[in-house]
Amino acid sequence: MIKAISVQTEPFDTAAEIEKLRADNPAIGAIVTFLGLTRDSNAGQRVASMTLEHYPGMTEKALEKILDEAQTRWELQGIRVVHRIGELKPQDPIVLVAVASAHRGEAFQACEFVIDYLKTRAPFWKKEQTPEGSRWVDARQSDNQAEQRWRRGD
Amino acid sequence: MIKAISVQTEPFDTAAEIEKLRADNPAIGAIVTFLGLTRDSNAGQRVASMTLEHYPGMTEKALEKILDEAQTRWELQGIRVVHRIGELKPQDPIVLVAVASAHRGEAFQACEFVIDYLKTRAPFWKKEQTPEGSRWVDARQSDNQAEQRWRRGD
Amino acid sequence: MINVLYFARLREQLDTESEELEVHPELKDMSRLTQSLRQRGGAWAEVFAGRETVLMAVNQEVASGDTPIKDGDEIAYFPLVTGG
Amino acid sequence: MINVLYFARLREQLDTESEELEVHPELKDMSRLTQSLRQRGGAWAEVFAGRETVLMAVNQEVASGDTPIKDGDEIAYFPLVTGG
Repeated sequence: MIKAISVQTEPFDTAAEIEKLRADNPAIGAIVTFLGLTRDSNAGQRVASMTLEHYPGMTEKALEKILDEAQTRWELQGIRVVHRIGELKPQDPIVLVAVASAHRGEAFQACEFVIDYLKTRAPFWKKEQTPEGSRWVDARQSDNQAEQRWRRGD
Repeated sequence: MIKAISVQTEPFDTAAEIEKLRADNPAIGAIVTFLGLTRDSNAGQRVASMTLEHYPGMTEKALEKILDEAQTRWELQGIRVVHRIGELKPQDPIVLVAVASAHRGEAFQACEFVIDYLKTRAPFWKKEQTPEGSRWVDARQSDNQAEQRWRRGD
Repeated sequence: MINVLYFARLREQLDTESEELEVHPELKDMSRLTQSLRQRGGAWAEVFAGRETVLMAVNQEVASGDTPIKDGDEIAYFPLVTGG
Repeated sequence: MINVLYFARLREQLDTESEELEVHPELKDMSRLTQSLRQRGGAWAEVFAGRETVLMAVNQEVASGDTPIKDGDEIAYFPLVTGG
């Protein structure tokens, strides 16, 4: 399986990422992508911009682990994850998870698994700039619940 | 909610479809897309090419209904569906379902719902050209099961 | 008159893409129409024997045996769908 | 020596991005290290008081209180993650 992880300040090209995933693999029947975008409000407050901090080195290791886990759970042809850091404006893409497999069921599940785990296990932190100053974003209980759906007996 | 349905012989541009879905809507936090591709084998046999037939008029109505149903079930910002007809080669994109919403849970569910319903309710038929002649593709039991997951008491 | 369309495998088996039929009082619903098609014998008897699922639509909406037929309707018969 | 990193809200609260510390026999695991940081008082006592979840990593792997510390380790403290 082809795995690719990128943590970058530059914008990414969703179409190019999908192309790289498809490249010359006629066994792929399904590609599911999740694209996360910056919204202009959060918890009822306007967000003018957002700064994304991360833990270089650990981020890549954490993402690698998540992709490895996805690979053991489903039969996949490839996964690509791109996550931006630095300053982002509303409507800017933040994260892309693209998963390829022969059939759609696996691709949907693996894609949602990867983003759910990324949200709770990869060391990224968001700070929002609002009209009332800047604030660190609080972790969401719903993200925790989303992650726990995937927990096994282990 | 913005709905767009296209049934066409020409290839489509996944990136352009995503752009149209995002266009100027800062309330969108998640876009989930399903891209279906032609594989080079099916049921153990090589597939050289495939012809997609449909029922003009009814196809669009059936898709419209599916999108309306998705809209009543989840809070969505937009859905775009593009389905190709005519002759397709392995690795050619067949179908794109792109769903936008504020949060990812809705987008994942609605996207999978739309493709599951499309597979069992929209009047498209595939005919495969194989080394042993052409054959109509049989409906899959797994597609039926996928659809039935979404059934409610009604 | 009603217009009857056949798609995909059915179109090939019956060697018919569409046909116009008179509306009789006996063809008051889809099950009656299907029965009359089956009675043509040959490929028609085979296709409508009930061994393979045949789906029906009236005016581009999925129909069942008791869906009524009226003058001007567009009727369609087709196999299970396989798009996507 | 160990290198200790602080991220996001913690980095700001402690006004410290990273620091180098000597490895003592008493700092044999993460709970001992956390305890010694808390004993610095002020913002340190506040951050490590246990009111808010503080996550820990040793050599870029998630750690817990009983994760051992050895010379040369890279230690990190950070809040719950909010990426994606």
